[in-house]
Amino acid sequence: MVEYMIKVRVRCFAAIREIVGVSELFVELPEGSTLMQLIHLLHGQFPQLQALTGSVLFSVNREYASPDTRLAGGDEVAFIPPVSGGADA
Amino acid sequence: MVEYMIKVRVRCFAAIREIVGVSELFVELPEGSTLMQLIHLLHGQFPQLQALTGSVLFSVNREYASPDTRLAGGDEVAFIPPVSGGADA
Amino acid sequence: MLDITDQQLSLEPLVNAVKRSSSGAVATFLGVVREQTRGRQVRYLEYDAYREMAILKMRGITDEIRGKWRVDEIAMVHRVGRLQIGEASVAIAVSAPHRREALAACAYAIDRLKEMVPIWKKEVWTDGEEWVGPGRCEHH
Amino acid sequence: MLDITDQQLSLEPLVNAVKRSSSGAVATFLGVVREQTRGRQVRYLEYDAYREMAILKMRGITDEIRGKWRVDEIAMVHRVGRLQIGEASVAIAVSAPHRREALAACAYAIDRLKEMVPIWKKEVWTDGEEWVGPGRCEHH
Repeated sequence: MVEYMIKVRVRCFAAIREIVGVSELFVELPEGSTLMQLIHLLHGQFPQLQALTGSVLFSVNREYASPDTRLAGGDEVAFIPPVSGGADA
Repeated sequence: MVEYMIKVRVRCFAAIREIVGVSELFVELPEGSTLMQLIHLLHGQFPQLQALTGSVLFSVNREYASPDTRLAGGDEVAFIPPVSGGADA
Repeated sequence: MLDITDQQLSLEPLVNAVKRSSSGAVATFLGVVREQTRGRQVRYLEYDAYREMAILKMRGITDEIRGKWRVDEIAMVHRVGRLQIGEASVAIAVSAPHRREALAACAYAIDRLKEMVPIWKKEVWTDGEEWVGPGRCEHH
Repeated sequence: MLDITDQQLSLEPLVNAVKRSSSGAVATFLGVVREQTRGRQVRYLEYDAYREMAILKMRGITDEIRGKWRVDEIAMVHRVGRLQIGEASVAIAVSAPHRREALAACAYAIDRLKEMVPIWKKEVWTDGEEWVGPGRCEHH
């Protein structure tokens, strides 16, 4: 049986970028994978990501997404650690 | 019996200035007069002042003052019709 | 910075005047001359002020604010004279270490200014004119 | 006007961008880099943004505001890159026919921006550095 693969783009910002070392990476996953499976894969590759404190959210195609979201080829994914834009106040 | 007179300065703004025709006038009153007596005197001289709608307040020496305030020579008095500074909103 | 002026208002000088190294937030308010009031077409507005008392009352408002919120600095400037549509009649800036205080104090400042600072507005419409008190405004 | 920029922020362009002939009020908010955070001396801050998503989320906030208040226009610009003490990190301007709507919408905009727009801040102190999330701020 052939396993078809999809490729997603992972964009890395702030603390994530410093851990991963680049501002984006492309990851291949079996078709039908969920966001959760991608997260586990990245946790394996970059163990420091597991040490992030606060509630890290995730986005798929620039919208907040839940871990059971099924990914498609070309999707843009990002880790969203707690945001702190705006005022220093 | 000699009646001593005091002189007060009346400053006129906005609608008041248009009725009185000048931006300030000096009024002589018997010593011991109250703000109310000055108001009556001005109402006699400028009847249109009585037609002002809304609650006109008064100031003595740049503080809001009640009509029973006793005036002294050199006091600065103003009619304060309803204020409308700030935004047009 | 508390002032009554016949010059055009701009926010930048007020913002620069209130910013401190402790300030994390600056909230500002600008009152602007609208095209329409109560359904009538405005040609221009004319503001008049009892300047000395107005500045005293503004100072009173800044004292009230400091009694209520932890703010760094407060600036209020009101324009007088003839104002065209789109021009600013009043500019307020409040700096504070934190945003909630700056925002709350700024909103309070304009409310109090409208209530008690001796400044008056004459509306000149295409078909008449009138000195306007708050009692006759739809939104005070 | 919704933007993420590495240039210095200034209120005037935002105010001019939001003013309409129907506007009687413009409320603005400026977030500024403070000298101290949680007792530590700040050398500078570094802001990073997920630019495309941040602008989408800002647009979402403007939609929320229009559902709540009658406003004319909303502008939000956030700066990224290295910011010194006293420099502005975010500028917001909201115009409305009436002041209450402009002030309420402006306060809402900065609250929501801090909650949900993907922008991050690294504090660089004299003795270390850290990417800061809201959970660790004394005042969020």
